[in-house]
Formats: sequence, structure tokens, C-alpha cells
Amino acid sequence: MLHSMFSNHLPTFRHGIHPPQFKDDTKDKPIRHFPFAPVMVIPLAQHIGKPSVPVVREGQEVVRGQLLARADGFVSVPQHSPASGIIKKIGRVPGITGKMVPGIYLEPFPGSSQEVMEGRPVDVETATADDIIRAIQDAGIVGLGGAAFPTHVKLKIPEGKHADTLILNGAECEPYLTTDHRVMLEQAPDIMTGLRYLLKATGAPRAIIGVESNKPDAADNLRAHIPPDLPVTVELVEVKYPQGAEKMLITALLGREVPSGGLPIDVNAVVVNVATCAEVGRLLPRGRGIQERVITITGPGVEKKGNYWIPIGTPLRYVLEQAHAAPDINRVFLGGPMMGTAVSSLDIPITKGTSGVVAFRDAEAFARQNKIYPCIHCGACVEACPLFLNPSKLGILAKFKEYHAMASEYHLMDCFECGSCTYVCPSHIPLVQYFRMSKLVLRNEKAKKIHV
Amino acid sequence: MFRKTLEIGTSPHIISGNSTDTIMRNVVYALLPVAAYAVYVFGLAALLLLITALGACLLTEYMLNRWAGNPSPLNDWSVTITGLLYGLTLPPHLPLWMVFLGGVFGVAFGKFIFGGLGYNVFNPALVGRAFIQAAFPVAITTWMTPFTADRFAHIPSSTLTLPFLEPVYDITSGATPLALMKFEHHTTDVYQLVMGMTSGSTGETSALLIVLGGLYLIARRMMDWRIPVALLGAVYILSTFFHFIDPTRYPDGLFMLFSGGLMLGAIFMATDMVASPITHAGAALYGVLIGIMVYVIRVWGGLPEGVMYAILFGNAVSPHIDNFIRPRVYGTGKKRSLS
Amino acid sequence: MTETPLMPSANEAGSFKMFRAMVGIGIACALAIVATYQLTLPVITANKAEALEKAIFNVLPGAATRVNYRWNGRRFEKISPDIHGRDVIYVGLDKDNQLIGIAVEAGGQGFQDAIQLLYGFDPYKQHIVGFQVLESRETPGLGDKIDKDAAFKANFNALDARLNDESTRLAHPIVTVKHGAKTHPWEVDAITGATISSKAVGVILNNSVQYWAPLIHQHLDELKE
Amino acid sequence: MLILTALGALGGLTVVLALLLIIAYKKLQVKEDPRIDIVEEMLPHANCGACGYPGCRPFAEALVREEALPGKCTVSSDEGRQQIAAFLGVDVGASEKQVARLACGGGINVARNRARYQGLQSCEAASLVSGGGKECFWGCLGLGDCVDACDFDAIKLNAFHLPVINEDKCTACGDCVVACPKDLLSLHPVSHRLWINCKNLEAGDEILEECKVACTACGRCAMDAPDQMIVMKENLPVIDYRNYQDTTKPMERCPTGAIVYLHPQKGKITGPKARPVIRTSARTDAPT
Amino acid sequence: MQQKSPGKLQQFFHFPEGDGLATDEFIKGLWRENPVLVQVLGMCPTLAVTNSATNAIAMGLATLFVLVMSNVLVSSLRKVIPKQVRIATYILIIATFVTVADYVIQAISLEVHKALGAFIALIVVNCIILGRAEAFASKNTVWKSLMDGLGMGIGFTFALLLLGTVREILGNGTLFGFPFFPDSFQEWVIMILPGGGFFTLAFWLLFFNGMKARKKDNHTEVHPEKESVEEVYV
Amino acid sequence: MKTGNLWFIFINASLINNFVLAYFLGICPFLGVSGKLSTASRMGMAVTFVMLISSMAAYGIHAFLLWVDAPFLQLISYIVVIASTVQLVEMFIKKFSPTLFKALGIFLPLITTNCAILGLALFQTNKGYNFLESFVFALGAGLGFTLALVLMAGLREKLDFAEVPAIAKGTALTLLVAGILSLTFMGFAGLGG
Ligand SMILES: Cc1cc2nc3c(=O)[nH]c(=O)nc-3n(C[C@H](O)[C@H](O)[C@H](O)COP(=O)(O)O)c2cc1C
Ligand SMILES: Cc1cc2nc3c(=O)[nH]c(=O)nc-3n(C[C@H](O)[C@H](O)[C@H](O)COP(=O)(O)O)c2cc1C
Ligand SMILES: Cc1cc2nc3c(=O)[nH]c(=O)nc-3n(C[C@H](O)[C@H](O)[C@H](O)COP(=O)(O)O)c2cc1C
Ligand SMILES: Cc1cc2nc3c(=O)[nH]c(=O)nc-3n(C[C@H](O)[C@H](O)[C@H](O)CO)c2cc1C
Ligand code: SF4
Ligand code: SF4
Ligand code: SF4
Ligand code: SF4
Ligand code: FES
Repeated sequence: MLHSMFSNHLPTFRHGIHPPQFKDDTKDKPIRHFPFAPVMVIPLAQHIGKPSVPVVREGQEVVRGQLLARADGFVSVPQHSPASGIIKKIGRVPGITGKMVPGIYLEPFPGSSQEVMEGRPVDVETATADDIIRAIQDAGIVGLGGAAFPTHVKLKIPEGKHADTLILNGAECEPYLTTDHRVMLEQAPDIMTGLRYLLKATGAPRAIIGVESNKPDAADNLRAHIPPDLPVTVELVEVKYPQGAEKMLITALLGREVPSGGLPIDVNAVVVNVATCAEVGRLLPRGRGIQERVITITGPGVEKKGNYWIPIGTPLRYVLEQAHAAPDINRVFLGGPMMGTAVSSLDIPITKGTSGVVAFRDAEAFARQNKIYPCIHCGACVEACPLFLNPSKLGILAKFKEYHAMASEYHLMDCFECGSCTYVCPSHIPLVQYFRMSKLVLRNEKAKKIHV
Repeated sequence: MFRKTLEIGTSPHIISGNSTDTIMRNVVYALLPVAAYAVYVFGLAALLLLITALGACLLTEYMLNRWAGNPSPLNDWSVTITGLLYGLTLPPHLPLWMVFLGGVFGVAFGKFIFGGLGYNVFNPALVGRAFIQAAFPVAITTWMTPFTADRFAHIPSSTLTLPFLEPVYDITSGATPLALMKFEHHTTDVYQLVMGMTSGSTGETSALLIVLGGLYLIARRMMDWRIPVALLGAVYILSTFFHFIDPTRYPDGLFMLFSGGLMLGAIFMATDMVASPITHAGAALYGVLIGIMVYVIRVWGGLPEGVMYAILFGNAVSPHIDNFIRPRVYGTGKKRSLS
Repeated sequence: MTETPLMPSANEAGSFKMFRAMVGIGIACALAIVATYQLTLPVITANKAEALEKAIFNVLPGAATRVNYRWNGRRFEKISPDIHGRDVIYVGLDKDNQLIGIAVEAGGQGFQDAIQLLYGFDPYKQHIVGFQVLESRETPGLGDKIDKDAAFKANFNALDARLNDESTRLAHPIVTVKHGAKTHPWEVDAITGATISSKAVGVILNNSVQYWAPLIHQHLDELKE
Repeated sequence: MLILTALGALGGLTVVLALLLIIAYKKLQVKEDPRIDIVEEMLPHANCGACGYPGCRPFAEALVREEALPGKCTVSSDEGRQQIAAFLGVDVGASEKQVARLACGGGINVARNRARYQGLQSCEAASLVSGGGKECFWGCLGLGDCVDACDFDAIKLNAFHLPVINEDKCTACGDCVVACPKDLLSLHPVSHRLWINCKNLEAGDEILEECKVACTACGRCAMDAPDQMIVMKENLPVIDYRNYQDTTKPMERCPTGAIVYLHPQKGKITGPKARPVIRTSARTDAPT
Repeated sequence: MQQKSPGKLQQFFHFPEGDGLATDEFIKGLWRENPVLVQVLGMCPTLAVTNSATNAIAMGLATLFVLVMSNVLVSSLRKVIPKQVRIATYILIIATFVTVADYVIQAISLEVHKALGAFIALIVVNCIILGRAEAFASKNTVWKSLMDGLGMGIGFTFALLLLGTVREILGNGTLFGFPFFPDSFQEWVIMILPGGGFFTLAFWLLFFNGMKARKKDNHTEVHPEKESVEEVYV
Repeated sequence: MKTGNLWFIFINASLINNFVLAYFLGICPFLGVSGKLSTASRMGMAVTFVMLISSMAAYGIHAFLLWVDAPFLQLISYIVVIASTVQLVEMFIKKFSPTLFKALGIFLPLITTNCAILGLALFQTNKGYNFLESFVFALGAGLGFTLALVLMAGLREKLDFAEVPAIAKGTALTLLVAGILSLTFMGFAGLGG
């Protein structure tokens, strides 16, 4: 509260909320490496798009960084082996949706040095934009900001459009999470290298790194590392959720509004998460594939809170055991508390899109005790929604199953499920859940046919 | 090692500490000083009246929801506000049976019938009062003089009138400042108004305590300040303007602000979020609209006071305000989407 | 259903048939109405006259018969007893056919809707001598007391309506004052809780008397005929 | 005299109006679907607006456009409404009665939950949260979206939170089919009584950990079925209803009761092998 | 039954074999298809003139008269009126009977006429009358139309009386003008004001809906309570 | 004085003695067509339009009947003339402006046989309004009707999404809201007087 009053001059967007940060526990913890689990679980669809296709057999021995599955088309990325080991099984693995999904079980060799396989490097000076984009795809890079959207797709500027600004998203507005913060502190050179690739790939003449003002150390560190020839600036933005959403960041930094239903490129911007950029800067010069990522493990249920390099495919159970989670953890979710997904089983693995693991115990499970009252039209949600929707009306319509009116009159499809409305609602109405469900119903409606 | 069943639910996994029942409870806190002062000013009659009003509302809410098979809604405190506010808008010595009847009507037909908390389109307390005003216009326009000497010991005969019978008055009745203004062109001193030394409804007389209660709620962000500010502002500007044109016909702004039920209405009743527009701009428009109507009824209408009617009218208009003033959705470019 | 039945051709009536049906029924209706009118007219006229006379005799104590007069702009002319209108007044005569007063209808806005009333005027004493509400939609229990409240009606047993020296206007306009504040014979003592309706009565009376009293005063002889 | 005036006035009026109307009809008539007139004729002409349309004619137009159903008119009699329905041919043709069928037997007595779901009590909403917390991903969530969807009160949840369809009340409107996020409901002719009561695609006995009545893909039913009536597809038996025979033979050897016979009176019948499974689970786990 | 061909009069009235008196046409208007309580028609007089039971009865009877007469006339003329001028002629017929009723009431009692005010004349546009003429009389025999008119008319009167009684008792302390309560009774003025009309009718509708719902409740079985069953976890 | 009187007639007809909420005229369309805001507002405009037409027609007929001295034909000629005029107008609009017909015309048959229209004609005659006064009266009554209808429609649209107890759904609830609106309009009493 006080903070936002003093930082009022900082660029930001309208509305939004100020949830408590909970970042102090981990923001000063340097990134540390994590041991390999006895069995790794590697789903073939860790990204948005088509699942990748296995190129290995059961029983085959693989080396860390080796290609396990190739991309199936443009909107797809390959999978690389997170460890040297043996392929135990290719079949169904538990997925975050609760469904068994196609995947690979890998048993790492105990005690192996886990050398990473080197590939064909891409030189930023000589490579063309298309080369870089192809290399990013080959590296299996997806957005590490949470959505796991294949980065190369995003970098491919459509015909007739151009990018005038590349925005690096270092906002990290989610409470609890500190991965991007640590990455900006520890991997500034990688970020700068990555930026060169990204600027070339998109053809953007300049880049802005947007950092929330609660991470001044990160901003200073980045500024210190900017090479003189790179057209990059670092800008502080107000601490406010969801400052890190690409639309909000674009509005804060450029003063432009991404049109409803449109993409950042429609306002000549491309937004990439800082960790994604660092990954590009680290992998491309060596031609490697992605095998691990930085994750914040935190929450009241975790004892050894911290930021870790965790190999992709490490089962959650193993992660929590290593982090000394309390035995009575009650709710575990991947990502931050505002947007993260609660898991129903600890057998599911860490994937490329996982930015944090937060565990709550019974005491923190507030949502359960809160009685749901009818909407009292207090307007708090309307004042919180960063997209200026009317969540109150949408919630009431959803309750009465008026999904079409929600979409046609109240812009349901624009809602990016940030959860600000649910956070502030004094009646504890599960607004976001209503909206997710409504969107699903609308999407399914056309697909479903009555069949005998 | 870990317990086997996790809990799953959708994000967000944390929520703010605000809660509907907390908000409602705080409104009750803000109203208590007003009620206590009313008892001080009007004595036992006011106490009995408030208890009856509260009892009628709570009982109706409880019984109806029991009958409908809903869990008891009393712990959300909203009906407590209804009961208190309803009582505070009535003349202090109104027969208790009328008080009870209006409370039952207000909650049953102003709230329950629409689906209870959150669904009522009119302010339940005012529906109850409007019913009583139309049913017993004589009783509700007879006012008691404040600070009568034996007010505590004495229970006015009208208060205890047997159900369904016509009240007989044994109190000194006094005209309200607005009636004096309207029918005798006599303006009451603002100091007296602020301190609640005038005739009027049980809770409307002390403007000071009402304002303090409102400030408390605004400070705790449990009330939208736009509605009272817009409403009072509209009344003040209009009255100052007309007073400037013809001071003999039109009373001055301060008098208008502090007389009658305006303060209570503007701060506690027009702000009932359930029946008012949801956006900030809408709330401001709503306040201005009610303010204008209050002024029009008071100055040109037949009745000396119009706050209740103005707020009810505002309630009726608020769906339209919500329809017209919609937030401009991010990225849609249009300034305001009409209709 | 595969085939759509065509419009039944029997319904496709010719213009003449339509014409015949409408005009035929119209004429039949006219006959029926006229018949009823003729049959009920005497009773209705009698009823109306009776009701009006009752009202007139009520506001003109002692009257036994009445005569209708119309002001035609220059003088009063005697007209048939079933003609009414804005410019008609009723002259009340006692058993000896002596003019004892004049009943006048007046109307104006009350609290809720228009109020129509009838008052008796004594042209000799220049007093209002009686008052009755013919029509009002005032609130029952409040505004409708103007016709029920004995104390209020007592105002009009001898309400001063004297003309000024030039006989052009009332010497003192009739006004309604707050309950209990009546000090002059030309003031109307209002009903508590119904001040607005009481004031309306005062205003209606004042407007009407201001108009008629000078006329009656100047043309009293015509009315005495 | 009076009579003459009256006749003159009213007669004249009617003459003028009749002429005007007739001319107007001739000159201003707008060609429209003739059925509108006929349907309007069948409506009560109360022009009351109760149907939600501003009058009988607009309602008739809506009926002809098949935007509304005759039942909306509150004034008309039952026969009147039927007459209109019959005229417009909006009634259903004669075909075999269909009903909704549920392909899951995993009530809370036999199927396990892996996580405790908190949130909106709706299957659709729960299915979005890690599939809803049920151990079997395919299974019924038991939160009753189908019950809410049914306008005919044909579905109830039983004590084990499994929907039960009342075949008499079901009109095969298909609303529940659309509502179920797990696609467990489908419409079938009532005569299809042999029924695969499971949708899980896993094979092997491990699945029994999740749900005691799950299909383990052992394939016995397919072997026992006459004329290749049942084939195994994706670890599930599929009944080919085109050459359906009304027999209980295929379910005799089913070890779990994943294939059932839907008896019109007795309800779901399982084969003898599976009966103990059902019985014990019903006895031990079922709370009162 | 006689096999003789029916006589002229019988042909005119056309008694159907099964339900010779068309009792159903009569009964349905009283309750099942009550014009006010079920069909929600003719609301204006229902609300406007029911501030006393006397007015309610008078209005009900006047409407009954017009309804029966116009039903009978419309149905007997149904063959000769071409479709195109149907409405116009029905209105003519109805207006005539209303004028007749208007004058008759004036002749009987000026006071009642004054109390009902314009609403006597407004019977012309009461949706029930034209509605029945169109929906029923123009398609049915004279006898059936007569019964229909009687049933609907009495049903209408009954509904009016329900309102009138409540409003007069509470609003004026009297019933049919006779004191119902002791003198000291405090009248509920609202009941004779417009608001009271709306509320009373709403109240009666709620009452009847409640009765209907209770009847239905007795027939529906109770489902197993969702919450009463504990779930099984791994 | 003259304009003041017109203003007063207008306020009186639209607010104080609102046709629907105080005089109980046109309740059927008020209950029937107030479910949707778009319909309600167009209906209101159509009613206002027809009120203006019939007010003028009634003024003419009244003069005519006075002239031929046949007061007993008042009712029948009012209704017949109004009904036919509206029907003619309807056909006219339908023929020449299908869009206007879609917007307003479809309401016309519902309005023809409606208490509010005939009531207006009868009231203006009873009150002895002159032509201009009649016109203002009709305008006020029509706009007042529209106001009531539109307010009601807004509330009902909101109440579509309320958990109304089953027994109150439908007409009962609408009547209750109308009752409360009618109480609200009592606040206008005495305005303009
Ligand atoms: C078909 C498709 C095309 C996309 N194209 C672009 C693009 O051209 N530029 C871009 O910045 N993002 C693009 N995106 C990515 C989205 O804008 C967005 O970054 C991604 O869904 C994750 O967003 P973040 O988590 O807010 O939300 C595309 C997404 C999809 C589904
Ligand atoms: C509500 C919301 C909050 C978000 N918060 C962040 C954030 O704090 N940091 C971040 O990097 N991305 C955040 N994102 C994702 C961004 O919109 C965007 O997808 C991402 O920055 C693009 O980079 P990536 O594709 O490299 O992940 C958020 C998205 C949404 C919808
Ligand atoms: C519902 C209601 C109806 C009223 N009806 C009338 C009425 O018909 N006539 C009237 O003069 N006052 C009526 N009033 C009361 C006026 O406001 C009253 O004249 C005013 O309070 C002045 O009263 P006083 O005589 O005590 O000064 C009514 C008040 C209410 C609340
Ligand atoms: C600021 C505020 C003002 C309120 N004012 C009223 C009021 O005037 N009347 C009332 O019945 N309830 C009032 N309530 C309580 C609550 O909103 C009300 O009972 C709902 O209208 C019932 O659905 C108020 C609540 C708040 C928070
Ligand atoms: S979840 Fe959707 S509706 Fe709610 S605040 Fe975020 S964008 Fe707005
Ligand atoms: S925050 Fe909750 S209670 Fe307030 S308006 Fe929004 S949905 Fe309604
Ligand atoms: S929703 Fe339709 S198909 Fe499903 S059970 Fe009900 S009636 Fe049958
Ligand atoms: S069948 Fe489908 S909709 Fe019905 S309860 Fe089960 S999961 Fe829900
Ligand atoms: S009775 Fe008045 S509109 Fe139907």
C-alpha cells in the first residue's frame, strides 16, 4: 500500500491488485543444482501445440541433452534428455490434467557425471533470422513465463507485420515466485546474449526489459551488464499484479493496448520472458537442447525453500522430498498462487512450463473455509480487472448458464484468467473458475454432437 | 511420506481478507452510535422502536429462509443493517405494530422474494418504510419533539397501540425542519440540525454521527465515497444556486444538506451496493440523479421530504445505469459501449 | 408436413361481403345504442338532477329549488336545468321562490389530482355558506378529510367573501392558514396532516369567488328573475 | 330524430371505415407466408403478450419460423397448441424411443478419489481442475451437471453419486449428453439393453485399484458374444448394435461387472462372476 | 337418443351428444383457465376498481354481461362475418354492449357509476372479451360460447371479488360498505392506493402458486441427499 | 399561465398520475412486454405514437359528436375510429417502411385494443382539454407509460438473474415490482402544482 503510493510515478496499467508478495523467503537464495531423481517422467507435450514424436526405443541408453523426441510440425518443439540414462518405457505418464498422457520414463545412471551433449552452435553474427528461429525450435525452447508457448512461433513475425520493440518480461508479479529475479541477478550475460539472438530473429530495433520496482537489484545488475552496442533499456514498473501479463506490460511500457483478440505483434511488440531469453543465450551458442530450468520451491509447507536448477521430468514427489516438505501438505500447485495449477497427484513431473512449486498446509487452505455469498455488487472485481471486464456480471451470467451472453456482450473470451477478481471478491465467488468453465463449455459446444 | 490425498482447486489459491459479512458487520458498527444517540434524544420510545424493527427483520429473514430450506442467513449481518436502518428512518413514537408490519414487509417483499442478499432490486429497508408511509400516512407524518423532559421514563401511548388500532397521541408533536420550511418558510439553524436537536425520524436527526459513521466506513474502504459525495454535492450545488436566485423561496445549501433524512440516506442507504450501479462512474451518476430528485421533490413537490422516494427511484434506474455505463474493455478501442 | 394447406378460399371474402357485414352490424349497433339511450335517458337525467340538487341544497341551506343560469359574457341567462358547464351557476330558491344563494362549481389541482367542488354563495351577505367536494382523488385518511372533517367544513359555514369598495375584487382574498392559526373570517383553518389539500381548497375557492362574486354582484337582478 | 342522427353518424362512420379498410386491404396488403395467417387464426388473438412476443401475429411469425414452440401461448387450450404443432409439423416423427445411457459404474463405493476437489460443485468446473480428482480419469465425477441439464427431471443421483436415468421420463433431448464433460452419456434406443458400463482406456488389473468395476480389457465378453457382436477397441469392448441380439451371455464371465444388462424393471444387472464385487463394495464401503 | 334430424333451434345451438350442457366450457373459466389468476388478462379493471367489494362485484357483473352477450352474438354471426373485417365488427359489437351496460348502470346507480369511472367504458378494451370472442366464440357454437362466456365472466368476477374483499377490509375497515372492524381500527390506506392493488394481486398469485407447489410437492419423491455420503479416498 | 398549465398537464400525466402505476391503464402490455429492455422501449415509443394519434382522433370525434348531438355514440366511435386508424397506420408503415414496421409496427395490433389508449381518449374528453392540452396530455401519458415500461424492463432483466423463489416467479414478482414502483412514483405527488 505504502509502497505503491511512493512508486506512483512508475509506469503501469489501470486497475489490478496488490496481493502480499511472500518473496522474502527465497529472493536472496542463489540458484542451486538439484539431484537427479531415480526415475524421470517426460511427457511428450510440455508445450502448447502438437506433442513431439519419440525417436528413441525402450531400453535405449541416452546421453544428457540427446534428442528424445522430435518436433511434429512448426507449432511443436523437440524434447531432449534431461539426464544420461536408460529409456525404461514409452507409454502413458501422469499429466497435470489428471489424464495419462504419452510420455517417456527415463532411469538416470546413478553416479554418472551427466556431461551435456554438445550440438551445432549458431553464431549470432552469421545466422539469418530464420536460422535463429529454427535453432530455437531445435533447442526445444518454450516460454518459461508460464504458458509454455513455443518461443520460435512467437518470434516468427507474420507477413505484413513488424516488431518495433522487443520486451523482456522481468516483472514476475506472482507472489512467492523468485525465479526470474534470480535469473536476472545471476544470468545477466546469458540474457544479453539471448537478446542479440532475439533482436535479430524479430528484427526489432530496440528492447526494453521491464522489471517490477521491488527488484531494484535485478534492474541494476541488468543495467550494469548491458553491452554498449545493444539497444536495450531497463525500466522499472509499478509493483502490481498482473504487471507481468504481456498485455499489461505492453501497456505500462509502451502505452499501447493490445486489441481484443489480438496478439502483441498487432501493436508491434514481442514479449519474451527473461528466463526464456537467458535460455536462448545459453543454449544457442552451444547448440544444446533444454534439459533443466530454474524453479522456485517455496510455500509454508516447504522447509528448504529456494531457487533450484531442476531437471525437466523430475517427479513432484521427489522434488518435495528433497525440499523437505511437511508431511501434512494439503495443496500443491505449480506456478504462483494467482495463476498456478493445483496438482491432484505428486507423481506428475516438472515440465518446461513449471516456474514454481508452492506447497500449502491445512492452515493455509483458506479457500475452503470461506463461505460463498451471493454477489453483492460491491464492484471490487470491476475495479480489479486489468482488462476492464465486469466480472460481477459475468459471474452472475455464468451461474445462470448464459454462456453466450457472456461471450457476446461481456467479452468473456478476453479474460486471461488472472484471478484478480476472485482475489478481491468479498463474497468469495469463484469467478475465475466460472469463467474457465464457461469458456470450456463454449469451446466444446460446437465440437460436441449427439451421437448414438 | 506425504499424505495421500491432496486438495485441488482452481487458482487463485490466495484471496484477500475481505469478506461480505465483515463489511456488513462494520456497517452495523458505524450505525450503532447513531442508534444510541437516537435513544438518548427520543428516549425509551426510540429504543423500543429500534428493537422491534430489528426483531421484525431478523425474524422474517429467519423464518422465511427456514421455510424455503436455505441455511440461516442471519450471520451475514445484512438483515441487521436492514432492521437498524429501517428503524432509524421511522418517527420515534410510531406504534410498534406498524413498525413490525413494515419490517416484515420490507424483508419479505423487498428482499426475500427477489432471492435474498444480493438479488434485491430495491433497498429493503426503504421498501418497508415506503409501505408504512403509504399505509399509515398520518402516523408516519406525526413527529415527536426531541429532548422532552421525561422521555426516558415515559413510553408514549401511541407506541404501545394495540395491533391494528389507530394510535392516540399523548406527546408533544413538532414539525420537522423541512415541514417548517415548506409550509411556514421557516429555516432551522444548521447547528441545531447537526446536533440533532430537531424533530424527525429516529436516526436522521444527528447529522454529525452519521457523517462520522460514513467516514469510518470510507476509511476502511467498505463504502464507495462517490455516491454520498455526488449526492450531497448535487443537492448542495442546486440549493446554493437557487438560493442565490431567490433566497426567500429557496433554502440555502447547508440547511438542505443537514435537514431531513438526506445524510442518513446519502451515507447509509444510497450506498447499499446491492441496488446501486457497479462502476465508479455509474455510482457518481446515480448519486447525482438521486440528489437532483431529492431537491426537486423537496422544493417543488407536495411532500416536504423526498429522500426515500429518490433512492427507490435511483434503485429502479440503476440497472439502466449499469447497462449504459460499462467499463470500456481493454483493447476494444471504443470509448464507451452503449446499450 | 409436406404440403402446406392453402388459405381456405371460403375466407377470401369479396369486398361487398365485407362492406355489408360491417355496415350492417354498424347500423344494428346504432339502433341498439339509441334504444338503450332512449330507454335510460329519463332515469339517468332524473338521477343526475337529483344528485346535483342534493349537492346544491347541501351547500345552500334552506334552498328548495334551483335554476340554472349561464353567463354569456354580457349577462346571465336562464337555461334548462340539465345544461351544465364551466359557465353555469345554480341559483337556489327557497319555498317562496326567493333567491337565497348561488351554488357554483369550481375545480383545481389538489395533492394527487384535480379536485372538483361545489360551494354555496350568499350574495346578500357576501359569504360562502356551504361547501362540498364533488370529486377528488386525495389520499384517503389525509386529503379526503376536506370532505369529511367536520371542523374543516365548518370553515365554510360563513366564510367572508366581501367585495372591495369598487366591487371588482374580494376585499380580502380567501387564504388557507395553518391549523389553529385562523384569526380572520376570510381565512380557512387547514387540517393538520393535509395542509396541501386544504390549501388547494382555499386556492380553488379564491379563484372562483374572485371571478364570480363581482359578476353576481353586478347582475344580481338578472338572477332574481 | 335521434335515431336518424345515430344512424347517420354511426352508419356513415362504418361506411367510411369499411371502405377505407377494404381499400387498404386491397392496396396495402403485403405478401407473407400464408401459414402465418393460418397459425394466427389458430391462436387465441388475446394479443396479451404473455408469449413474450408483442402480440399474436409476431408470435405466429415466430412459430412459422420455428423460433418458438406453441406451448409458449398460455391462453390457448391444449388442443389448440397441439393443432398448431400438428399443422407446422413440429412434432416428432414415429421412431423408436431413445434414452440417455451412462457409461460408468464407478460410484463412490467402488471408485476412488485421488484428490479432494474444492470449488464449484459442477462436473464441468471440476473436470478442469486436474480432471476432477477422481482416480479414474474417464469416470463420472458425480457432481450432477447432467441432473441440472435435464429439463424433464429424468436424472437423479443415487446414493453413490452416480446418475440414474429414468427411462420413462427421458425424452432423448440430449441436453445431458452435451452437459457431461467426461462424455459419459449418449443416446440409445431403449432396446439396446446390453451395455458397456465403463469408459477407461487402461488395460490390466492395476486399474482395479482405481475402480473395482472397471473394464480390465480381458476380452472375455468379446469372445462370448455371438456373431462378433462385441469387438475390443482401444482396450474397451464395443457392442456393434447393428447386429444386436438381446442376450446376457457376453456378461456371464465378466470379472468386474463392466458389462451390464439394463433390465427395464430391475435396473442394472451384472453377470454372476461380478456380483460379489458389487455386493461387497456396496456392503462394506457404502455408508448408510 | 332420437335419430330424428335436429330442429332449427337445436341446430342453432347444436348440443353436442356427449357433454350436452358443455359444462366443461363453463367450469374451465372458473378456475383452470381463470382469466385473471391463470391467464393474467384484463388486469386493468382487476386492479383499478377493486378498492371495494361493491365495485368489484359491479365491475364483474358488467363484464360478465358484456362477455356473455358478445360471445353469443359473435358466435351466431360467425358465419356471416368475413375474416378481414372480423376484429372491427367484434369491436363494434362489444362497444355496443358496453355502451348499453354503461347507461344501465348509470340508470341504476350514479354512485356506482362514478366509482367505476372510466373503467366501465374500458370494458371495451378488456383483453378477455375480445380474446374470448376471437379465440372461442368465433369458432364455437352459440351454446358453448354462452357457457364459455358465463364461466369466464364468473371466474373474472370471482377474482375481482377476492381482491376487492381484501382491499376493502384492510383499506377501509369495511366490507360491502358495512363496518367490518370496530371504530378504532387503523385503515391501511395503501390498500386502496394503486400500490395496494398490485400487492394484493401479487399476494393472491403467490398464495395460489404456493398451494399448487404444495400439491406437487406431495407427489415428488425425495432424492438421496448429496452431502450425506462420505467419499472414499485412496 | 397557459404554458404553466401545459407543463403541469404533462408532469401530471407522466409522473404523478402515471397511466400504469397510478391509473392502472395498459397493465396487460406492461406485464407482457416489459421482459426485455429493447422490446419495452420500442413498445413505449409505439404507444406514445398511437396515443398522439388517438388523442387527435378523439378530439375530432368529440367535436363532431357535439355537433350532431349524439353523446351516446362517444364510446363506440372512439374505439372504432382509433382501432381503424391504428390499423391503417400499421398497414401503411408495413407497406412503406419495413424497418420502421419491425421496430414499432409489430406492436400496433397489441396496442389498438388497449385500455391506455381508450382511457386517454376518455380522460381527455372528461377533463375538457382543448386540442393543445390534449396533445400534451397524450404526450405525457405516452412518455410516462414508456418510463414505467422501461424501468420495469430494466428491473426484470436484472431479476432474470436472481434466485427468485419458485412460487414468486413470473407475474407475481412483476406485480410486486410494479407495486414498489407505484409507491416510488407517489413521491412525485404535488409536483408542478
Ligand atoms: C496461434 C498463435 C500465434 C501466436 N503468435 C504470436 C505472435 O505472433 N507474437 C507473439 O508475441 N505471441 C504470439 N502468440 C503467443 C501469445 O500471444 C501468448 O504469448 C501466449 O499464448 C502466452 O501468453 P502469456 O502467458 O500471457 O500469456 C501466439 C499464440 C498463438 C496461439
Ligand atoms: C495474469 C498473467 C500474469 C503473468 N505474469 C507473468 C510474470 O509475472 N512473468 C512472466 O514472465 N510472465 C507472466 N505472464 C506471461 C506473459 O503474459 C507472457 O506470456 C510471457 O511473458 C511471455 O514470455 P514467454 O513466452 O517467454 O514465457 C503472465 C500472464 C498472465 C496472463
Ligand atoms: C402517502 C402520503 C399521502 C399523502 N396524501 C396527502 C393528501 O392527500 N393531502 C395532503 O394535504 N397531504 C397529504 N400528505 C401529507 C403531506 O405531506 C402533508 O400535507 C404535510 O406533511 C404537511 O402536513 P402538516 O399539516 O402536518 O404540516 C400525504 C403524505 C403521504 C406520505
Ligand atoms: C454501505 C452499506 C449500506 C447499506 N444500506 C442498506 C440499506 O439502506 N438498507 C438495507 O436494507 N440494507 C443495507 N445494507 C445491507 C445490505 O446490503 C442489504 O441488506 C441488502 O440490500 C440485502 O440484500 C447496506 C450495506 C452496506 C455495506
Ligand atoms: S480473471 Fe478475467 S475477469 Fe477476472 S480480473 Fe482477471 S481478466 Fe478480469
Ligand atoms: S467482487 Fe464479488 S461481490 Fe463484489 S461485485 Fe464482484 S463478484 Fe460481486
Ligand atoms: S437431459 Fe434429455 S436426454 Fe438426458 S436424461 Fe434428460 S431428457 Fe433424457
Ligand atoms: S455423468 Fe457426467 S455430468 Fe453426470 S455426474 Fe457424471 S460426470 Fe457429471
Ligand atoms: S385490461 Fe388493460 S391492458 Fe389489458
